[in-house]
Amino acid sequence: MDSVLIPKGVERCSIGKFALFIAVVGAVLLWGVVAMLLIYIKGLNQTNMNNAYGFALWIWADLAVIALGGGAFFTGLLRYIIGKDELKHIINYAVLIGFVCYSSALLILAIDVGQPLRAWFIFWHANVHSMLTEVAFCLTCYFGVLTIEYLPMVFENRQIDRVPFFHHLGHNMHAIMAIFAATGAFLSFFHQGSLGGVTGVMFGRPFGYRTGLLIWPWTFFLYTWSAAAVGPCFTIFITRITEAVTRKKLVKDNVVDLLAKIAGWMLLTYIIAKIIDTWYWAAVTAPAAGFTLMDFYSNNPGSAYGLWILIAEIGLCGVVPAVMLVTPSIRRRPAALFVAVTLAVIGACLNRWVMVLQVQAVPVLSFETWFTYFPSWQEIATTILPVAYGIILIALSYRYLPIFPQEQELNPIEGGK
Amino acid sequence: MEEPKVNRILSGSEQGEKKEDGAGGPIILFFILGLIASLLVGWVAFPTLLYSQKKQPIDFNHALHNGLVDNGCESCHFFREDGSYAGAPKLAQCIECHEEANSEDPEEIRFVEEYVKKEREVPWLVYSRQPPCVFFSHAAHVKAGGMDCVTCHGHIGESETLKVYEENRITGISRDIWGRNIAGIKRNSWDRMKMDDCADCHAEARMSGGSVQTQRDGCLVCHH
Amino acid sequence: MFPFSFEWIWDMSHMVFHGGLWYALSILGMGMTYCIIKAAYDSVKGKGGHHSHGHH
Amino acid sequence: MKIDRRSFLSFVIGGAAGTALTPLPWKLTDDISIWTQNWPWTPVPPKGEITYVSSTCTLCPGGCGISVRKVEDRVVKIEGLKGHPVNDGSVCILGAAGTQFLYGPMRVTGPMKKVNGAWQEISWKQAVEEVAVKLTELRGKGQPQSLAWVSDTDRGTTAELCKRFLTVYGSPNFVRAASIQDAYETALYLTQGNRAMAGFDLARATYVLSFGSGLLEGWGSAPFIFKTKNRMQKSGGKVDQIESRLSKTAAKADRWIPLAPGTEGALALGLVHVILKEGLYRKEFVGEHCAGLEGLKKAAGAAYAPEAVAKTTGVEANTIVELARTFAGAAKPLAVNGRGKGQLPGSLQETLAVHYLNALVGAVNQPGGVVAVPEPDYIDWPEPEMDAVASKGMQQPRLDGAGGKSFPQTRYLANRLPEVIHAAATSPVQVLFVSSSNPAYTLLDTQNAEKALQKIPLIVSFSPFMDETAAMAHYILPNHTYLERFEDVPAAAGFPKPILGLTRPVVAPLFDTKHTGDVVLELAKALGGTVAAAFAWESFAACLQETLGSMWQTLKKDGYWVDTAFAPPAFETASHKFEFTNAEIGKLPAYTPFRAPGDAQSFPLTLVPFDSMRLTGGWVGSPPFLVKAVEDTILKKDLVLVEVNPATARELGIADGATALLSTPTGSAIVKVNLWEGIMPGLIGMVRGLGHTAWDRFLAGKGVNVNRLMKPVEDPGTGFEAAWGVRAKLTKA
Amino acid sequence: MDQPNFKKFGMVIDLDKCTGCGACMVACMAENNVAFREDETDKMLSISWMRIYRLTNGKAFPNSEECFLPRPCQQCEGHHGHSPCVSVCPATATDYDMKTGIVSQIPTRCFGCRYCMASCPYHVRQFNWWDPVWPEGMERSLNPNVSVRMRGIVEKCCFCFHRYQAAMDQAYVEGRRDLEEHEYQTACTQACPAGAIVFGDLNNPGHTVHQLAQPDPDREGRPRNPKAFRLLERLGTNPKVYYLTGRDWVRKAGDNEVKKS
Repeated sequence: MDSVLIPKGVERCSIGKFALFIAVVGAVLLWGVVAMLLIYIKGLNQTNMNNAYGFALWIWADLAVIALGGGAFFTGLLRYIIGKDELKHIINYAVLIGFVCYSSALLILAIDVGQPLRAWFIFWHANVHSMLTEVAFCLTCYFGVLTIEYLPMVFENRQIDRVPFFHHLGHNMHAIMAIFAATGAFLSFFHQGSLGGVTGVMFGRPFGYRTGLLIWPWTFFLYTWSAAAVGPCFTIFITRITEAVTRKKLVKDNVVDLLAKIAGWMLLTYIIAKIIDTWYWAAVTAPAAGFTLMDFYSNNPGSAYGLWILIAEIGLCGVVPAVMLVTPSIRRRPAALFVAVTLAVIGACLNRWVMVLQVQAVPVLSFETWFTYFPSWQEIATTILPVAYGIILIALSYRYLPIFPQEQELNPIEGGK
Repeated sequence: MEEPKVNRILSGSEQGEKKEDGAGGPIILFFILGLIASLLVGWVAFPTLLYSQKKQPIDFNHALHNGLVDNGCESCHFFREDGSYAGAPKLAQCIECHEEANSEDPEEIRFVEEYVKKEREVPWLVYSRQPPCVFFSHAAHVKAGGMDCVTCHGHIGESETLKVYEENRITGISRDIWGRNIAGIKRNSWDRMKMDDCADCHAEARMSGGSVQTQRDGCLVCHH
Repeated sequence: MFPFSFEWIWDMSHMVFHGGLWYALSILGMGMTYCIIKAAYDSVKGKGGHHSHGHH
Repeated sequence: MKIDRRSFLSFVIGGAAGTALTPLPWKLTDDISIWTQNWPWTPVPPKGEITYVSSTCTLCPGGCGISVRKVEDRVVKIEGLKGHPVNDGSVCILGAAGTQFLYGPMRVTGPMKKVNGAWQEISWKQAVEEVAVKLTELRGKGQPQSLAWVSDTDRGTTAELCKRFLTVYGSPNFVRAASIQDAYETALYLTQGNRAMAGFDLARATYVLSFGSGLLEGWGSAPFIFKTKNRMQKSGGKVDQIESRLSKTAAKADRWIPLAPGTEGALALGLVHVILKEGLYRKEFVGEHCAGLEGLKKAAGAAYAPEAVAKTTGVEANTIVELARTFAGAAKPLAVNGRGKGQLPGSLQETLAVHYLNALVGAVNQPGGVVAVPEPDYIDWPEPEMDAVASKGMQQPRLDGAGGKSFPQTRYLANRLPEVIHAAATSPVQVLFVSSSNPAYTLLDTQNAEKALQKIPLIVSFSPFMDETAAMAHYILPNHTYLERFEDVPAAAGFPKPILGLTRPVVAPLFDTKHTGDVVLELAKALGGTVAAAFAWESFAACLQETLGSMWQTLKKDGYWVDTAFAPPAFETASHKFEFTNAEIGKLPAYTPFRAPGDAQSFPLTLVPFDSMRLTGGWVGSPPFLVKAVEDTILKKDLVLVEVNPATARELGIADGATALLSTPTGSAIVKVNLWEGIMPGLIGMVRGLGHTAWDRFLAGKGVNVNRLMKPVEDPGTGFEAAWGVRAKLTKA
Repeated sequence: MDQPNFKKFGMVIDLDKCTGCGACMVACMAENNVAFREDETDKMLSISWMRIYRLTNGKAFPNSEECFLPRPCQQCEGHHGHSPCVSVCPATATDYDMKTGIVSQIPTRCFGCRYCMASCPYHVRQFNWWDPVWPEGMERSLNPNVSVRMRGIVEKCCFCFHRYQAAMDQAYVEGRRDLEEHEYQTACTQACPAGAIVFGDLNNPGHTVHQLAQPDPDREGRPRNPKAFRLLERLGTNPKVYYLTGRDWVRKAGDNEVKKS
């Protein structure tokens, strides 16, 4: 019955099956919405945050999700500015994933603030010295860009495309997409960076504080770089999952391979920079504040925060995937590729986790002890909420929009033009 | 309604093309209709709905009193010894002159009957009442700054009758803070009492700004 | 956000920040305006939706 | 033309475009944020004229001057009264929270009667009548002495009115709640012949030796003690604290000397021994002003040689010798005692031993020493005429045994009431009046005390607050709070000069409460006859004004009067000297340190209560601000934390923060364990002031009332409550 | 930016005098309308602008020692007024005033992002997790000179600035422009029964705080009095609360240092 909406020349599962799938994910979404309403009505006492943990699960989710969404701007940069033309076969999906990530980030932020109804003060009464202000502005603007990049796909829906105005609008937007992409890349550089700045500038928090260049701490650049490296990995990661779910090949190997190669080199360079940064911080920055490296990683409850984190983040989820991705023979093996991108993604998430949570767990006053925190179910539900929302949006887009230009060619069917 | 639509979709593009030719006019028309309607709502309906009208308990005549007292506004709106500002006078002050009604004025008689005799405070509605988060120091402005009342309060001192008090239904704050003009346009210094209006004056007065953030006066000067 | 908000200062950091911000915003704004106007123009000028099919 | 989707769409788009050009969205956004800044459910305190009223705080015997800030008719803040001789502008944590007693949910808002278990509001008229009927009945039966009155003070006009009422009614049973003052009063009377309170000239002392006194826990008048102690320490003075636990006082002392709890007296006598043996005492003073030194030499004989004392106290012999020398060698030494806040009198012999130390070094009625501050004498009303019933009743012995043959020197023994009541089949106390006192909470072995109180047919509470005793009373005739009433406050605990403070109504009474003084007058009127005749005043206020006479004006002006030209009274003993020994003292049994009750086999540890400034331990409960300020090392959720030495905990196999079962011979309770190196191994420290069952939801049901776990110990010579701890057991729960 | 007429209000707390009694906490709560709840035992959920830390020397009985450290807002100046919290607030809800040296916090501007809490190493900034509620009638004890904070925003100590303004107003009506040392004192200073807290203008050599701390203007106010120290001096937060003590272990506890092992 919804066949009129499905793109020409591709096959989709029955509406019944689709509806069932949406219903299941929708239930999870609903759970999140309930938690969200609870928080809006009763306030942030519904969380397990406290005065030692002003930032917690949500801020981590924001940082992580935006890093992973970095695929959109970086792929865009490669495709439109640097001119890696093959990437046009995956850019749509990269944009969609980015769109999902960024809208999720904004949603979570809207739940996180104590006074959502006057959250617009961050724009109106902006304090330009605050990294968070930079984040807010660039994030919102870049979300605008992603919308601009996503809309043409929507216009390509068979029915919408029939409306001349939308048809032409989509066409024209395609025409100058390079300009938008460039602006997007510019904005992304700053907000990805300023997210790194958020903890990097906290000179009252020796675990997070970093020296830097001008007003920007090193974490500023590390975050941008890591986002550019991990974003594409996440795009590949999701593409592969989508292919598994749809039991179809949607993107040609050479495209994925190119993206993986670039991501690999980005990751390699990033992890080298990260190692240098960590060393300098451990050897110079932290000691200046009166801390040794081990002060940050020892005698805490259940030694949850141990050196293992550093090893896992930089070694297992940094160096390893980097090497795997830059080595053609490994990268070309689908299983290995999947493992590599997965590790990279975990690495980024782990990095954002310590930069948000551990920063606050570490005692700074000599007479205080480690602070512990475990999220409440409301926090968890509201963090899963965007995931559910993302799955639904991707499912809908995949079903009704020509997201994968190569799909028809890779999956020919009778009666397909 | 459903059927033709589906037809149109199935019967391809020429349908859509026909539509194009004819429909251009009405579409513009509807656009303009929507435009006008919303303008009316926003500029006319909204302001009238936003504010509730409240009558003052007693129609006080400033002009009359101003003529009778010897110390201008400060005769009734005075500073206490500790430097705080008394604001609207308490019944005790009024009684000093109004133990009994001094005239035939029905308002005065009503005042004496309902408040003086019953020893009830008059629930004046203060037009210039700022939100509770604002701590405005009259001493700093009047005593130290040598400003006169008119600059912020206008010529209420010459008014013979009290205008209707308009209260914002959402915020519960007097309309005079935002100003009569819904667009927030002001001609006189007393037309509006929002923070920006304070800021303007402080900028003109070249107050050396202590605040590192704003390079104006620190926030605590008015809010704590 | 605008020069008439209380926090606005005409100093270096503000110039840089708002410079970058408004530069980006204006590009996006102008870009979209161009697309919309041109799209409206095209559709009124009757470049029927179906013609342009195929060639992209 | 027909309206299709597109026309509608363009209408909407036009509308959106138009709306953006109106103030609507922008003004709305602004107003909504302003709404969030002024949420109607967030209170906004009304502005108004600010005034200050100076008064006197009665929340503890400290007698501090307070300056109460008002905004119009609201009390918003209580601060210390600048220039007041006791606290000079500063205020203690409880005093600062005073407003909460005025507006708080613990208030009793009017006279109430308990009708089968439930409170019923009644009129004052009915309340007074019904109580009066009971009293008349009692007199009719010729047992006026079975009316008893428990109060926290026996000084000031209100207390005198109560006493006068009892006298003309015919009952000798006015009982003052116990405190270290009992021991000091008796000690001063026995050795110096003065009926006086003990004051301490801390400011001019150069060395203070404290036998477990919580100088920083609320012993005496906290602000006065805090300030003077710090001042003398900053000007080179020294303070040594002898205590089994690192109290805040010990932590801030120049030296902390741990000793076996309860053996303070032995150590004091040990020091006396050394001082006498080495002849370190001030010859001129002792020679001139003291008698009975020989007797003292006997009392502190070989049994108190350093080695022997070291065994009992656990303080090393050479430390004892050195302490004695330091004490005697100091320019102006001063020894004080009374554990913690001094809420229990303890053994008289202990206080005597410490007092001897002071006498030996001339620290008696001298600058920097203990000063006998005579009881106020401004209240002299004409002797009341008494009828036969009254005189007969007054000849009966006191129910608590104070002043009787077994305790000739004692004046009040509130602690003995439960045992006396339990002893008889029907309670000898038929009617109990309770004013500003909370025996149902403060008496040791609380459950036992409660049972005793339950045997009393009629309990009338005058408390302005719903305290434990009020909760189990039959009538509550609520007094005004100290911010709503007049009160004369003679003397401030530990202050070395006679001082009289005036408590005055800062605001008109909020509720239907009545001054206890006025209630007494009304009761008297209702009883008629000689009882009524004894009270000529038409109101308490009038009575107070008449009583204070010339002082009234001074008090109204300054809020207090202090005798600046005060000189301590001469010794009024037979020898007109300070008597180390005399007939009366000779009658007392010799000193022996008391053991903590309970058998050591089944109760291997010892529970010792300690005091904290952040919790009240007396009749006044802690207001919300104090409960909020309590450390998380003392209270976590609703569980009290007990202090245990890590070594002890290791033996018990109990970890830090673990919940455990604490049991003593009188009861048991679930507690949390707080491992702390500041407490002596083998001891369990528990704070006083928790475990309330009444008051308000901010205090009730939190922690354990340590008095409930304690067991009374009677000082044989005086009947004083001499318990300092109780045997206890701690097991994992 | 430092001008001669600029004040730098600061505090000196004598830790050898402080008895940890908590009078300062309650005086502050009463003065500044701090709300209270039934369970306040989780100190990381409890709002108290003044908090008293308990320090121990870690030695075993009977050599254990204890010290109490009252912690108001440290009013960090950082470098040129960029204290850890001020520079991070996205909505300019907090600022550093060079005229008084006080770090403000404006409840009605704050929208509760809690970035300032994350960046303050002293846990001075506390969040209103709940609506402030007073038992029936108790709201009558609220002080009209301090705004009651609503749910969802951060609050902290501002050195009782409203007392400064009250004093200034009085000065103005009396035709004065400046204050005597005693005219502006914080609630905690006034209450402290131990006389452990001293408050005044660090720029004014006549004020006790200046004489006690002896701030070194060339080294961002580092105390020249060897008995004085500031919390976490190494971080460069440049606080205006100084602590005095004669005890070494207490002074050491004030900052972290890399143990040379």
